[in-house]
Amino acid sequence: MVREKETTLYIGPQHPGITGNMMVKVKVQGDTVTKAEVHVGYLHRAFEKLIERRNWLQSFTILCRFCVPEPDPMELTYARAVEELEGREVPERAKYIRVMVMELARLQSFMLWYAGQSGSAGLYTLGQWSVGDRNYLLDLFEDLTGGRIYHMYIWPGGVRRDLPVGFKDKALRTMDYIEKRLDEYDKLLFDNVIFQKRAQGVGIVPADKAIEWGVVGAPLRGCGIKADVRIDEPYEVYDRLKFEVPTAFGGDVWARAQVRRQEARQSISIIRQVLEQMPEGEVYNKIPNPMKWKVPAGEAWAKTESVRGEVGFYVVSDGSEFPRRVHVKGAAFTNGVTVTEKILVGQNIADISFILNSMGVCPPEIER
Amino acid sequence: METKKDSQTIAEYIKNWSRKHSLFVMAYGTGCGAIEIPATMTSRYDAERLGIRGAATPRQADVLLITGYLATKTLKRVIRVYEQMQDPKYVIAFGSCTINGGMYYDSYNTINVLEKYIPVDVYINGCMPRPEAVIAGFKQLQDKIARGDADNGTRYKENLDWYRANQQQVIKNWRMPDYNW
Amino acid sequence: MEGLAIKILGAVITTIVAFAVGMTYGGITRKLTARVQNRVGPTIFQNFIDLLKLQSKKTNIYHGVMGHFAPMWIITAAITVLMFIPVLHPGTAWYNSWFPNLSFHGDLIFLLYMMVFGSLGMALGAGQTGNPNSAIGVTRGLSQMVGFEIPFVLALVALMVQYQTTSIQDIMTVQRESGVWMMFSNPFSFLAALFASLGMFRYSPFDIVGAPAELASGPVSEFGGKYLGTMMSGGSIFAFIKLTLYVDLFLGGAYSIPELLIKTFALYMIPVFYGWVNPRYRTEQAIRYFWGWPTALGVIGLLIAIF
Amino acid sequence: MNTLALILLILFSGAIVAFLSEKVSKFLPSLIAFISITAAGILFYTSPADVFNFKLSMAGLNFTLKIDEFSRLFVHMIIGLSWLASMYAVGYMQNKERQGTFFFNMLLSIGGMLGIVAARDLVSFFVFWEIMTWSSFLIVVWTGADFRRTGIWYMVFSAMGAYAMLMAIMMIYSDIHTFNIDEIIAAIAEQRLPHLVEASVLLLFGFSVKAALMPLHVWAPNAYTQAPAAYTAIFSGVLSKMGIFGMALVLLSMLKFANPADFSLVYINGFIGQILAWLGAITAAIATLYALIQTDAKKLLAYSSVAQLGYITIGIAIGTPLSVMASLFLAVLHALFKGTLFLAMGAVERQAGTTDMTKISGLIRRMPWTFFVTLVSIISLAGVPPLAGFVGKWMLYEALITNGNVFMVVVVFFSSTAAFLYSYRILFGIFLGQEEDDTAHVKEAPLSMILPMVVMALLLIALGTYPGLLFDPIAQGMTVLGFENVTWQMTVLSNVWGNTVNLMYISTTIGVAFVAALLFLTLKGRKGSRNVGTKDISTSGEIPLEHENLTYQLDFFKPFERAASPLYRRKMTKIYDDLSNGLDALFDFTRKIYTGNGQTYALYVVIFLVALLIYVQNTL
Amino acid sequence: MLEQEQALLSQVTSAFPVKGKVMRNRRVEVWAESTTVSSILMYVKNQMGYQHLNHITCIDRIEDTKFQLVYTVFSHQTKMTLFVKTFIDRNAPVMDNIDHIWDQANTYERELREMYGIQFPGLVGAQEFILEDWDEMPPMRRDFKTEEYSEKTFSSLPGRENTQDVRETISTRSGEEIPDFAKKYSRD
Repeated sequence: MVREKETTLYIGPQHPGITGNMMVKVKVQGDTVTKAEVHVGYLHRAFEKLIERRNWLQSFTILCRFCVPEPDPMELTYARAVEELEGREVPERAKYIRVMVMELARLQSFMLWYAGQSGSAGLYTLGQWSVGDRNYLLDLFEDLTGGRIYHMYIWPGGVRRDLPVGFKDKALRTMDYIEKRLDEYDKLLFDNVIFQKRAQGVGIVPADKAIEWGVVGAPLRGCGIKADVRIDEPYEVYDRLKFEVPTAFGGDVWARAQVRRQEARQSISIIRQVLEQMPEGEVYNKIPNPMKWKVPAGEAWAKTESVRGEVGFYVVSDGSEFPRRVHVKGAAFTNGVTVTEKILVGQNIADISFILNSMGVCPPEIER
Repeated sequence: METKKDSQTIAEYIKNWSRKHSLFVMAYGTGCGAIEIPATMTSRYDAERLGIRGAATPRQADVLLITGYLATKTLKRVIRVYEQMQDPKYVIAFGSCTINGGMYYDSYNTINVLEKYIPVDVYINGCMPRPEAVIAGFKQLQDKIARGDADNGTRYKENLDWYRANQQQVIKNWRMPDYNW
Repeated sequence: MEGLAIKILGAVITTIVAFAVGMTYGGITRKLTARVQNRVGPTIFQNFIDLLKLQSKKTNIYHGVMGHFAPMWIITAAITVLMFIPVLHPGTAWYNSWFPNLSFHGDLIFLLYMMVFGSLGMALGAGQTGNPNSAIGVTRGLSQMVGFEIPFVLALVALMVQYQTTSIQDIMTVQRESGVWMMFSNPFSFLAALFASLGMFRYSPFDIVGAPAELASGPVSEFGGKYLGTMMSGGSIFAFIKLTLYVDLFLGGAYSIPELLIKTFALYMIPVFYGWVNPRYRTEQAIRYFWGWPTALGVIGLLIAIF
Repeated sequence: MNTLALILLILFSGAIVAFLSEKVSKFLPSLIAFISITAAGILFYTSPADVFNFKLSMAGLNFTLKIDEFSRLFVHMIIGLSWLASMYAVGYMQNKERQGTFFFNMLLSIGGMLGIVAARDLVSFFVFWEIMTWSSFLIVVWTGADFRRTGIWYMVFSAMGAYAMLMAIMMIYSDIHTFNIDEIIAAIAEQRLPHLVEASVLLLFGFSVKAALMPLHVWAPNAYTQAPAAYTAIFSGVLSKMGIFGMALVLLSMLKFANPADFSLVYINGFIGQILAWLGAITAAIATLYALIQTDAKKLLAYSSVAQLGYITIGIAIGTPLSVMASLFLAVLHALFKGTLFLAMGAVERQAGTTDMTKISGLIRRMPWTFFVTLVSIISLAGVPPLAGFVGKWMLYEALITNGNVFMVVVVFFSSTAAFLYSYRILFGIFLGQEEDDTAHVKEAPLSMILPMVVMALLLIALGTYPGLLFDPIAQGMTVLGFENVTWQMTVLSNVWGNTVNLMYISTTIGVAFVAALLFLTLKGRKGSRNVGTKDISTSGEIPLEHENLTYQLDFFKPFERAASPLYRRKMTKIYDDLSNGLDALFDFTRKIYTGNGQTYALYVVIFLVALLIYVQNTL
Repeated sequence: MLEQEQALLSQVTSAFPVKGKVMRNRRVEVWAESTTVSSILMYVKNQMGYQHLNHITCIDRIEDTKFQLVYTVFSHQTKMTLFVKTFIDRNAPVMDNIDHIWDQANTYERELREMYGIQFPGLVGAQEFILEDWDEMPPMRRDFKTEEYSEKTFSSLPGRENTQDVRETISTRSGEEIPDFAKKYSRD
């Protein structure tokens, strides 16, 4: 084979600029990318195969590991699919708690995003701040579920246990703190001229192609398209809450950053509303002995909104103790592979990591 | 503060002391445990106060973190990265899955026992280990370095054939550049 | 013969002082950065520990003769430049006994060129390793150098024209005799040079050479162990050199070591402060930055110096 | 027989013999060229200095040839570089076709150059100038490749220059009826030359073409690239210096002797000098910018030659003792390092097949000597101490700063900093980077090619510490130009402000520090040393595929190019293309007038008559 | 109640010989022959605004020796999801390639090719998507025994028996007693 003229650069798997364990192989001419290939599979653990060997409840240990930065939407989506198959009701209070957990998960993921987006541009101070502050959110999770990262808290039929004593106050205090900090982050990041220069006009997802390309989540909303599972197909109690779905125009890194910036604030507002409106009552519609629990045969498609976009579970049951097939469609599957390959072409080497971070690429979700 | 062992000369002691207090960590998130690395490095846990900081390429790094399960595809890269690191080099393995497969014991794509492919200095168990546990693991590694026990690079070189055999059992298409050890 | 021995001793002491100060400044920066980032941070002597560790690595990766020479070129350039810079004011007691070195025998133009010597060696070494990231990093560094040298040279030419000399010692003497630092007598040139120094120190937003998220670690990607350690030492000496040069040229020089430390530290903190709150430029943006306001200031300064 | 005539005769007859001997053996022309240049050199250096005097009266014209101290400097360059290049050519031209023509022209142009520097009257000057031009033109088109871009540009510009010179010579002759340069100078001093300024400008125009000054440089890059490397060394190294020689003659010998009382002339002298200097500075900057976007090493060096000639022009044009000294020093150095570089690139071309930097990489282990000489000459070119290039750069800067040309300093500094970019480009592009299998067959060039390069590289190293070796002949030469008592020291540089740089201390410090570091780093931990190839690099853990390229080669300085994009927008060649298109259109229009139709001509005649009638009536 | 869904269903069934049903609000499924799937998808994408391909998945119906393929498309206008389902033969699985309709279908199809061995004629892209150097049966097929493969390839350390309580292993190894309160949680 004739040797290529363009230089091949391997961004990942071992690279400070890559989001997780994946590889973007780029061919560069000068400092311009002429071709980008996303290679995945470094984190393939055969989860969909393993779930076929676990029973319905054991699957939760695996589910949350689908996406490491934000595991809760996976649990919720699966739980909702199973509930749909079984027709199991969820108590009101559990619905509120689920929404709260979802928004907390979103919020902590936004904090990670702040770190990634600014760190890939060389602003490490913000990354240190936001990841440090994220620990306060993880503390809330720890109080609530016992785990920092993986919670396995949302089960079919509700949530595993009620809020601990004093959780509400602590959560509200944390929200106040985080909101204050978000203002500081904005000063550091969004008011910075250099960041604006770096982010504007870079990594553009064309608005007319976005839907066809399968773009979801913040990148889609950054093109001015108002699409969010929480309003398209309201689940749990999202239809009773007041919140905005922010959009921005331009489809570039800057637009996506603007969307996320406002979404983080919306999450705080939702958490506050949920904590205020939460009714008393049961949190768990108990399932039978999990080792013998059978779910009626059928197929169900459930989806929820994560930070990266919609997460969909296609769950098939054949009426036995084990799921027949659980297929996960994470947001990153399209955002992170085909869309990224397309928008990276023509970009600068300096912006590769920057764009990957703004697309919210999460490799474990892609290869499962 | 550890006392100087008799077997160490002064020079050895100083070297080990400096190695102990300056650990450059390879920036390679091989598995899900990598999500706690940022937390470990940042404000609440602040690993830099122990002299731990990131390094971008294997030539500069001292510590390779195997943050959880290793898919066979990643194992190949890990071996390459490990072999490119300079002695003395240390490996810290995270999570139950590196010890004996953990929850992935029956997966067709993840290895079960990391020790068979590259030598491991310290295991940190848990799924996933909290930052406190990670720092405790680093502390253990530091103690080991101060004692002069952490010399797995040499062990790897001496038993290269055994490791190679194990590695090639898993990585079917062995297309690695040859190194002159 | 005795004079020579003293001279050699003085040279060695100068080198050690420069090295220690440079390394400690690096350590203090790390500590301060950590504090800004809500962290405790390492000790201020962490850089010494890192260096010791790097030097005690057991294996060395030898990439070829240029890769082997690169760290030596850096350290050679650092020591040579150091020898030709007056660390303290000529005429002071400390200076006469320990720091005269060779500063009578070189001038500004020589220093400008000599400072490139190390970078050239680094570039060649990085090139021989064959890592594409290294080569890209080098091209970025060289491009950026063309960027910041313009305001820097404008400032230096203004200085030379204003004082009718190219010798650093004479410039220092003139500043002492007139009692006005260059910084105040020609503030525009000083500002131009100060902006240029941002590029020279390669803190954010001008850390485009070794930008981790983009190029792994750029030119030093393939260097570890003793090579990296030697480069680190050279870099520390260079940091001291640049600071001392700025102090000599614009801040009237220093009469004693404490004064030198205060002045250099104050100067050093400018790029560091700037770096904490700014993300990184793209290469062409960085070059354009230097060709914008800093160059305009430099031209104004030069015009002031002429008329 | 006269020694000078004998030298010229050896060269010219050697040319003819070389041309004829190709029929005997392909190897013979190169040998004959080498032998005749050697003979000329031996003759030159064994004869006493005062014998180089030659007068010939023919057809009413007096041809005067004389080698004075100033010419001698250039003769050193010509003979030295030609000798080394012809030694190199023996190996380099091996197995090439049409060697006879090549060596014929090569010897002819060398003879022509010797004639130019020795000429003391304008006619012989012009004759030798044309010999040099035409022989070099024939070598430029010798390969036959890309004639339109290379040959025509060169021919057109040379012809323009020649006509300008001819016109100037006629102007002078019509004023004072002599061609002898000494007489002309005397006439200028007596203010007997009314057309002095016009003639000078025309002469400078002619010389600027050879010196590839800014708007007239477009022929140079292609011509330098197209000529075979053995000749390009001479072409760029000394042939282009003939332009500098001429400029020095005009600016420093002729215009300088203008009567100081004549204020306007003095003023114009300074004005012309400033214009030339600025042209030189702009040439240096623009050519450097173009050099760093080239992908072909020879073309890169060609642009770099244009830039270096810009520096040399500045020095001559400024006209202070230090600047002239800097300029002449740089001229000799440029012959040395650019000669070495072109020879090295020729070696690479011969061994690896191409000098296209996007095609080859990692030759350092395969051609270590070539790398060494390239490195030394590149460091010299970049002006980094302790090599000789620094000396020239330093003197130029100091001359400009002390002279008050401060903005020119900045322009020059910009171009010489940007020169680091292409310096690195050429070292990296050819010798560093990945060692690929497709260059595995490359071997080091034969000894006859290495030797000349190494000799020149060693000279560059020596001159870095002992520039006085060269200052001596330069100072003597400058005496001829009217700079009395030029002071110089063996190892110390000094400017008019009294600032000095002691090169001895610099070299010693660098040497001591380098050796100490070398010992420290080489001895320390050498046991654990692992030699690795260029494939064993950190590629993020991935294993590159066979066909993937890991060397950064294309658009090397793209970010810089983008930052400096306004400077790249306009190309001189395009302006000339537009000009020639415009001329085409004009000629088209003219042709329309001459339609060939009888009736139209009749109409013209009528119009002319009417116009004439009106004119005559008005005047009467 | 569910008029929109019924309208969608009738529109698809009238255009193509398919049968289908409304699953619940916003969910409509149609069952089609494998050969008509690509034309249905083309139709719903271009004519009906179902521009967003959510995913393509495969279910191994080993008992019927069939693969069930599910194409999920979503409309941003009506916010409804349409499932196009089909069966293909498990022994010779071939399916139409639809990456000319949606570019991103390419990745789904490459994954299915790798995981189930389904062939998509005309599909470009590297053979390996997620796995590397895989020479066994496509792993997501139900008759691929992942545990056996794992044991064969990556042998575990001794002491790992699957349902055994970890604490016992630890206690026997290290000689520690299991405290009383912990004993009652033991499985046997």
